[in-house]
Parts: sequence; structure tokens; C-alpha cells
Amino acid sequence: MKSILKNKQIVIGGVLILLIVLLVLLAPLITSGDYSSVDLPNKHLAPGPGHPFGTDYYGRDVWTRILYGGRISLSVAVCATLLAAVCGTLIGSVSAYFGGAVDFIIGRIMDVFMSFPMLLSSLIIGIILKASVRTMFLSIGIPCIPMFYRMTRSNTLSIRERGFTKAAVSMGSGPMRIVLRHILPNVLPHILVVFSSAMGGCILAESSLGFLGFGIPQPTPSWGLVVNEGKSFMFQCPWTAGFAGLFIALTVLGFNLLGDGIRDYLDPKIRNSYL
Amino acid sequence: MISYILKRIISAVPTLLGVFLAVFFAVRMIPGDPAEVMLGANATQEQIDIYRESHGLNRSVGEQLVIALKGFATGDLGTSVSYSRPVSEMIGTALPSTIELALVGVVISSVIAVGLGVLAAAKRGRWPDILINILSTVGMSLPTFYIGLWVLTIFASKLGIIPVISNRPDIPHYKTLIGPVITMVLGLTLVRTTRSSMLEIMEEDFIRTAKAKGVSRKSILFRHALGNALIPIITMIGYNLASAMAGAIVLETVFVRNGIGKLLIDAITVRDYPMIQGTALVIAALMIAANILTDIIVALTDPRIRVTGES
Amino acid sequence: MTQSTNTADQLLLKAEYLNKKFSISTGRGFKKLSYYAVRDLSLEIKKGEIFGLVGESGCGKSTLGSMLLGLQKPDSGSILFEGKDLTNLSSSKLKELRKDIQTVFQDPYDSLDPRFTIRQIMEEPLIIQGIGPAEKRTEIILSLLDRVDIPSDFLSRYPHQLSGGQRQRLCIARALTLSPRFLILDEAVSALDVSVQAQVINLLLDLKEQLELTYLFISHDLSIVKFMSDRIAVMYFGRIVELADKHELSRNIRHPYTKALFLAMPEPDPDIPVEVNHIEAGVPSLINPPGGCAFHPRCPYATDRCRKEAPELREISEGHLVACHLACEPIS
Amino acid sequence: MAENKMLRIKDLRVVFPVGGKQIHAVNGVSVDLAPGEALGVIGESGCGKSVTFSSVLKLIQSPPAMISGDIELNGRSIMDLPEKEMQKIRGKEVSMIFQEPMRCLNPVEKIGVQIAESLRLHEGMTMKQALNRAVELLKMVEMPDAEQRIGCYPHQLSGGLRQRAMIAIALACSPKLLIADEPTTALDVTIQSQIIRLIQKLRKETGMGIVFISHDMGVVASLVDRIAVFYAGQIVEQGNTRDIFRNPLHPYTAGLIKCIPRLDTESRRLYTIRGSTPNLTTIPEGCCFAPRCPYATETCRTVKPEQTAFPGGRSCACHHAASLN
Repeated sequence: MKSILKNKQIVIGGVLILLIVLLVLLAPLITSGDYSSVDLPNKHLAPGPGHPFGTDYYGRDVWTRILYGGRISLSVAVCATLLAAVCGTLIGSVSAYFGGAVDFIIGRIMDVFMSFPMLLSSLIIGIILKASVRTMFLSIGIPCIPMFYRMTRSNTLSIRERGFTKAAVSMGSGPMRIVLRHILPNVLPHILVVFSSAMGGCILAESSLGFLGFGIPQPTPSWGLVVNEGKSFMFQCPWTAGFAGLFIALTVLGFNLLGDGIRDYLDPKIRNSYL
Repeated sequence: MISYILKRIISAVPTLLGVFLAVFFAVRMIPGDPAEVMLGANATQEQIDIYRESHGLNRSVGEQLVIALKGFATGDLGTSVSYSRPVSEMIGTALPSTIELALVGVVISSVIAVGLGVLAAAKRGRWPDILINILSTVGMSLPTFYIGLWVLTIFASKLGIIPVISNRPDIPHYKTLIGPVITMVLGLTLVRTTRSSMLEIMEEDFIRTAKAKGVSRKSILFRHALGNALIPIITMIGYNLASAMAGAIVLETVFVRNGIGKLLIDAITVRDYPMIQGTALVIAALMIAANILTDIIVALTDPRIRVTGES
Repeated sequence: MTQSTNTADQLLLKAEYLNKKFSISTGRGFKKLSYYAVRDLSLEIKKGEIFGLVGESGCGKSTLGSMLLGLQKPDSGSILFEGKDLTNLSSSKLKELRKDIQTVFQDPYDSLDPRFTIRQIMEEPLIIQGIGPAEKRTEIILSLLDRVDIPSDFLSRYPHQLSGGQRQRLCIARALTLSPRFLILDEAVSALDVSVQAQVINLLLDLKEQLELTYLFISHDLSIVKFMSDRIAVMYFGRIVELADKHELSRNIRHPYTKALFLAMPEPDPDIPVEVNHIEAGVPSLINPPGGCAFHPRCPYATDRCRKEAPELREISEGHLVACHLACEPIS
Repeated sequence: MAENKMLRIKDLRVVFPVGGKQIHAVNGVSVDLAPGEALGVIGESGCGKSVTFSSVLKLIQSPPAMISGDIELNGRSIMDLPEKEMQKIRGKEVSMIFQEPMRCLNPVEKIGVQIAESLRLHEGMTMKQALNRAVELLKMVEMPDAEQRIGCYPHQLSGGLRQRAMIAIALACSPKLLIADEPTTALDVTIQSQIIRLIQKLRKETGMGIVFISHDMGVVASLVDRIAVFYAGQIVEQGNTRDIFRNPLHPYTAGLIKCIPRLDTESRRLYTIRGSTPNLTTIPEGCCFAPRCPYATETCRTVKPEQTAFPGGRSCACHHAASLN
């Protein structure tokens, strides 16, 4: 375990995420806690004392809105990624393990899925479900299912051909045991890698939807919404969208670094070779 | 090779059909009466009745599907509610500018990114590599709209080089491309793929053979390593081309540039369902086409696919 | 096809007319091409013997091994293990039978789950087969680890902490946990270093005597197969081309391919030159197998008959079977 | 220094730092080779035989590897030669072939182009001249249909033909020395014997020196004049092929010869060397083979044996070499 901490990407990514999560969780303690009351005389204040990130068009404190928005954005991303991970892993392992017609049909359905850009799928699902805080994780999570499906399927296929799986079959082990005891534990680290980058992807998706105006609707602030409200005033007072975007970017960076780090940690091929 | 291309194209037909079905059923899952959904809130009862009749909404889902499929096959994607013009005509007008943006953007950003990736691989572990790595990791973590907003702020508002709004007729066409293309370049998506493919191939045994032959480092890098890394790189470029269609949704909104992405977003804003259905179908079809094109180019590059077997 | 057997009860395993076809996509057009990995293959393995199976890569020996193990189903043919047909057993009966047939694979790095400890690896077959309680399992595990000379304080270690030889000995111990009677050793010593190989070979020979096991020993290395086995079958292109007692086989080779294999073996002796073997370089393609005898394109003695007609595996003397039209006289 | 040697390796040491530990892959190897001589290098995996001879072409990246000692080619030390000078030696004076011919050929270039590359580099030929020469080379390595095969990609050839193509690449510029690193290990036995015979023939025709690295005593037996036995990053014994086989001095060599079953072995047990190959993170105090040696004494465990010369140009690093025979 010690060697994990030697991986700079994991450490930097982890610290970054930890920091942001901490800020977001401690929001009531480090902000005024008032993210919604309108204060028109103080609108569009530049960052300064009292308002570290300035105020927006309605005079609301951007720092408070970003931290509270993080609560929504992060929880939506976690729920969406969990949904995609559970569904994708399940479908992928079933598809790979049973093979034949099951695999073929699931594969074609996933092909169709992957023919839509994730953003487009999110938009369409959003129309059907009427975007709200509750349904947003579905619009974002469902388009991520193929990511997990593909990874689980290809890894399951290769682990199924490994000697230890064959040995377990020759001892009389049934498919359930093989999947649960041998395949899933060996796929798990790869799931972690995809999970980390999917978290980043979901945060990006939430903010992109928000930017386009189809994110989580008022009044609850989310990062997407803060960006959306700030984008029209980008030229005059870029701090609203600017700081919100910065938070989004740092969080995504953290998850990307973590994912890359775990992948390098698992496959050290490129690091330790000489010829 | 021709049979490979044919095979690849034919294999896309079921996917395309699946895409059609997905959109068909997705639109039917939108809450509300399909005819009212498709005709908008201002439709008269008479219009609704005509629509019901012509689309067989009183008949079974199967028959509706056949009617819709016929329309799709003949290029009839219905009539836009907000513009009262055929959807296919509007998409036809918007499509070239999106494809132009995708092609120009992907080509320019790929050339730059592959160059940086090769440089990073060549200077592996030294400061150019570290710098390029940090930049590309950050670039990949920045939301496209965020880069776009800053490009717009800096280049349009502060420097005045590019227009704030691109869909005005008085703006020279090339100027509308600058902003989105800069945004795509700054994403630096291909740098890391290039670098890691190069490094992976540098570990291969045939690189050692080339070295043992006395081939210079430069030639190993560009001829042997890049020659092989080209295959995963082309695959990634193809993927980027496909996702540039999605990127267009965001970029065209940021830079207010006409195109299919903007068409889609405007349609969603005013709930113009025939237009949403049409643009979704076309975007998906373009992605499928980009994937086929990529596979074909990869097959042409890779002799293991191009020339198979001995006899 | 009659193989000489004394009495039926001495027979442990009998495979008849096994066929296994694989299809591969060509990348050209939509057609899939198929080839026989194993074709019309019959063999009998007697209780208590070591049956050696030798052949070059792609000859179908591993496919045969995995069919006898029940990992792959043959397209046609039957595999009788003590009279029970492996190919159409119910899954519960098959699970029962798995106790009797166990295997050791080639790659000791691949055959052990990297996330299991040595104890978990050894315990797994016992748990699957419902053998217990835990104390009983520990007892079995400790006695087997002792047999294969792995210290008992290794129980909580992971496979990557063991050397190649230790890993392979662990694989052997795991195969023995269910007290099988038949072990399929598929290239079981091929991946080991020379100095470790001998240890594992001796261990296998000792275990066979102590536990009254029967082995199917599959390898590409003729000298090891010959050292280990009582009877040897030579495979080429999915078929057995020659089968005989090992002494008979070294005295009286009848198939030109067997002869070529013998000649090609590099002997560790500077005074024995590597023979100029007279078989041609090109191994024919699996997908377009040559008509007639599969070996004829490489055979220096091939006649017109060889090109047209595939030879049957015939018994030419007691227990010596050859599939060659010219097998009547020994090859000089 | 009486004889003129084409290759002289003196006290070579190669250390790889891996995850905080140091792996002493080569640990004081000295060996030399006369022009036209064929040396067999025998040892198990990880004994340093490949690393030693990859160093002759400076194929080991350093840093991270730490290389010390001296390597001379035709009297000239290569240790401090700049990369540009090394490129002139590689493929021209010294060539190398490797174990897996599939992975060692560039998959996206035609065989002919790959052979032509060295010719154009070292002989300054045009592509056309080089391709013509490539056909001759393929004929030399007995490739059937050489004219057609230069247009083939590696994946279109069988394993044996790929290795022939590799040999053709190596021999393109008529090197004085060919280093063959387990060239037949990945091949079937019937193909292996053909490749061995081909290397024998080419050696006779060209008079080049050969270093043939293998883990299999049988493969080198009829091919080489002299054998060096590697163990744990050191050479434990060197001598003429016949002497080594007939009268091995080092207990490890003796064990290696005895533990392989031969076609005429009749006994039911093999001779074994107990224990397993050492890990190379620490250099043992005494003899590296002592933990596995049946004759090991206290001296063996504490004092490192030096290479000692024996009659017949042999040498052996064993305290008991004289008394055991």
C-alpha cells in the first residue's frame, strides 16, 4: 500500500478531491450560508473582502453559491457514476460470460447507445424525464453505462481465458463462483480507473448541461447553473462563471489524475523498462 | 480490401436502424400526446387530426414505425414547428458549417497535438515532456465551454480579433472558425494518446531490432515508432472527429455560430420536437459515418488488416 | 480401430472418434473458415500408466487435453472415463467427476489467481466440492504442501512471492487436493528453468507412484515425453500418426514424422551433429489442409497414394499403431 | 595480449535500479572471442547472459542502468563511444538476432524494406540496389520464393521464415560478429534444427564470429567451439565445447548437463539441482552457487571463488574445481 503513495498522480489527484470535498462539506461553516437572497444594490461586485469571489447579477455571493453548488453537482455525479458503474459492470460481465447471442444482442444495443454523443443522450433523456435535481443523475448516468460495459466486457473476456479461471472450472466451479471470486475481484481495479474518469466526465456533463441551459433548474444552485448565470456577463464580470469553471476544472483534474495514477499503478509496464 | 469496406458499411446498417428506433421511441416517451408534441402548442385541432391521419397515430405502433421509417429513408424528417420549414432542409443548410468546423478543428488540433505528443515521447522524463504532460492533463480537465468562454472573452472582447456573435452575415466566414478552432486546440486531447502510444511502441522488440541495425534515434522515433503509433493515433483522431459533432453543440452555442448543434439547442429551448428528432438522427448518423471512415483508414494503414494471410 | 488392451477394467479413459472444429474470421469477405484442431482421434489410457502426447505447436494436443478435461466439448465422438461418457453428463455428475480428473497447466504465473493467498488457492477446490470441515481441509492442505516441498508458513503468502518452480509445485499440489486418479499435465514443465524442470519431473514421478495416479503428459519436447512416459502418441495435424510403447518407439520408428522429430531433437553432446532433417520447412496451412496424408507435402517418401488417400491408424505389431501407407517396413 | 581478439569484455557489471532495489544483473563478467570463433553462452533465465551481450551493442539504456567495466571491439573500447559512432558499429560490425521473430520485425513494413534499411544506412545503397541485395540475402538464408517474399509483411510468414528474414537483416552488411539471443527458443523443434543448420552453414560461408545464447545445452552442442556458462550474473565456467560436455569442472555445469533427459536416458529419475535460481538484489558473500551446491563447504559460503585457469584454455570459478575431478 505504501507504494501507492509514491505515485504522484494519485497523491495530487486525491489531495485535490479531498480538499474540494472538504470545502463543500464545510460550506455552512466557511460561508454566510445564504446562497439565494437577492441583494441588487450589491450586484456584480468584484472579488474583495466579504465576497472572495465577488457577487453575481442578483448580488448573491458567488463563493457561497459555488460551495453549495458543489454539494449538488458532486452528489449528482456520484449517483450518476454509481448508476453507470453498477449497470455497466453487470451488463458487461453477463455479456462476456454468456457470450453467443446474449453478447451479440447486448453488443448491438451498446453500439446504438454509443452512436449518440453522451451530451446528446443526456439532453434527450432530460427532455423525457423533465430535468430536475432528482432526475439529473439519470440523464447523466445512463449515457455513461457503455464506458463501464466495454471495460468490464473486455477484461472479463481476457480473465476468462486465464489459467486460474480454467483451473477453477476444472475443479467443478460454477459460473457464479467464477464471476464473483475470480473475475470481479480482478476487474475491480480497472473499474476503479474508469470510475474515476467517469466521475470527471459526469461533473463535466452536469456543468455542460447547465451551461446550455438544460441543467438542474433554479433555485438550487449547482455548478452548471452558476456557470449558466454567469456566462452572459463574462465580458464585464468574468468571476462568476470564471470561478465556477475553475472549481469544475480542478475537480475534474483531480479525478483524471487519480484515474491515470491508478492505471499506471496497475500497469507499470512503461515505467520500469530499460531497453 | 473492397470487401472489407463493404463489410464495414453493411455492418453499420443495423446500428443506424437501432439509432432510428431509439429516437423514434424516445420521442414517443416524451410526456403528452404525440401529435400535440410534434405540432407544438399552437396547433389547431384540424392540423392535429391531419397529422394523426398521415402518421397513423390511430393505428398500431408497428404501422407508425413503418410510416416513420419510410419518411426517414426518403429524407423526410417532418416539419419544424418553430420555423414551419422541412427539418431536412434546415439541417441541410446547417450541416456544412458543422462538418467544416469539425474537419478544420480536428485536423489543426490533431497536427498540433501529435507534434507535441511525439516531442514529449522523444524527451521522455525531461522538462519538455513534463510541461507538455501537465498542459495536456489540465487541457483535458477543462470543460469545452469554459475554454470557449475565455477564448471569447480574450479574443473577442479584449482583443477584438474574432466576432462575439458569428452568425451575422457581415462577418467574413473564416473569422467564425477561429474561435472554435482555438478552443479545440487548447483541449489538447490527442497529446497523451500520442505520447503513450509512442512510448508503448518504443518498448516493442522490433524497436530493439532497429536499434541493433544501427538506425539513428531520429529515424527510430519517426519511422519505426511513429509509423506504428499512427494506427492508434488515427483511431483516436477518428474518435475525436466523431465527438467533434457533439462538441459542436457546445461550441456553436458559445460562439453563436450556425450549425446543427445550434439548431438542436434552439429546438430544445422551444420544444420543437421534429427538429430535435431530426438533428439527433443526423448527429448519430454522422458519428457512425466518422467511425466507418476511421476503420477504413486504419485498415488502409495497417497491413495486418489490408493484406491478410499468405494464400 | 482396435487398440490392444488386456482387460476392460484396466482401462481408465477411452476416447473415440473425437472431432473438434474451430472457425476463424478471415477479414476478407463474410466467410468464416474452419479447421479441425482434432480429427477422428481415438485413444485409450490405461490405469497407472503415463501416456505421453507429443507434437509441435498447433497440432491439436492442447485442444485434446482440454476436451479430456471437460473444458471443451468435442463436436462429435465420445470420451469414456471409467465407462461414463464425459460429453453428455449432467452438470452435477460432471462436477462429481471433476474430482477424479485434474490438471496442471503450462504457465505457473497464469494459473494462480494473483489475489488469492496460498491457503485460499489450495482450499478452493475443497470448498467447491464441499469437502470439510475447515480443520479437515487444513490437514489436507498441509500434508499436500509437505509432499510438494512448500513450507507450511507460506500459507498466507501470495503467488507473486513464490519462484517459478514453487508456483508449479503449488499448482501440482492444488491439482491433488481432490485426490484425483487422473492428471492431465499440459506442458507442465515447459515454462520452467532447466535446473528446476528436473525437480518437478522427479516430483511428478514420485507422486505418481505414491498416489497411484495416471498421467496424460502433453509436451512438445520429445526427450522429456520419452523420459516420462510408458506409451507415447505422436500427433500431427489433429491426428495421432504413431502410437507405441516407448521402447518400441525408440527401436522401431515407423512414421517419417516421428523420425523427423527424433532427428531434430538437439542432443546435449558435441559429437552428435544436428541432423539434416529431410522434412521440408513449410508447415501446411490449417485452413487448407493438404489432401490425402496431411504429412505428404513434407514427407520425403510420399507416393501418389499418400497424396490421395489419408492413411488409417493401423496396428502393425502388438501395441504399435501407425498412420502411414508405407509403414510396413521400418524407416532407415 | 598475444592473440588478437575481436571482442573482449572485462569485468562487466550492470545494475538495474527497480523500485528502490538494485538488481545486479551482470556481476563481473569477463569473456573474449577470437575472430571467427563461435561461443555458446549457456544459462537459465535471469542469469545475465542476454544483458551481457546486449551491452556489446549498447542496447541497454543507461541511465537508468548502471554499467561499468570495459568492452572492446577489435581493440577499441566502446564504453565511451558516442551514440553516433555506435550506430556505425551496430548492424555493420556486430549484428544481433533475437528470440521472437514475430515481435522483432516491424509489423507495418515489408520484409524487403527492413532488410534494405541496414544496407542503405551502412553501405550507402539506393533503395533499388538494396532491394536487389535483399533478394540475394533471402536466397542465402534459403527463403523459398525470395523474389516474392521481399514484398511480404511479417505476419504473412511462418515462424521459421520470419527467423530467416531476421537472419537476413542481421547478415545484410556482412558483420564480423553475430550475436544470436535464443534465436530458436520460440520455434518448433523441426524448424529449430533447420535454423541451427542454417547458422552453421552461414558461419562456414562467411567466417563470421558467433555468440549463440541459449538455455538449452543441446542446441549449442554441435554449433560452437567454446562454451561459457552463466549463473547469477557471473560466468562460472568457460572451455572448449567437448571439454565442457565430457568433463565439466563446475558443479553447476555438471548439474545442467545431467538434469536434462536425453533420448537414451533409461533411468527413472533425473539428477536435480536443489533450490531455485537466486534473486539478484544482493550479491552473496561467497560463491553464488553455494546455497544449491552439493559440495559446498564453509569456504564456499564465505569466500568468493576467482576465475582460475585450467589446462586446455579452460577456466572455472569454483574452490573445489580441481579436487572434484
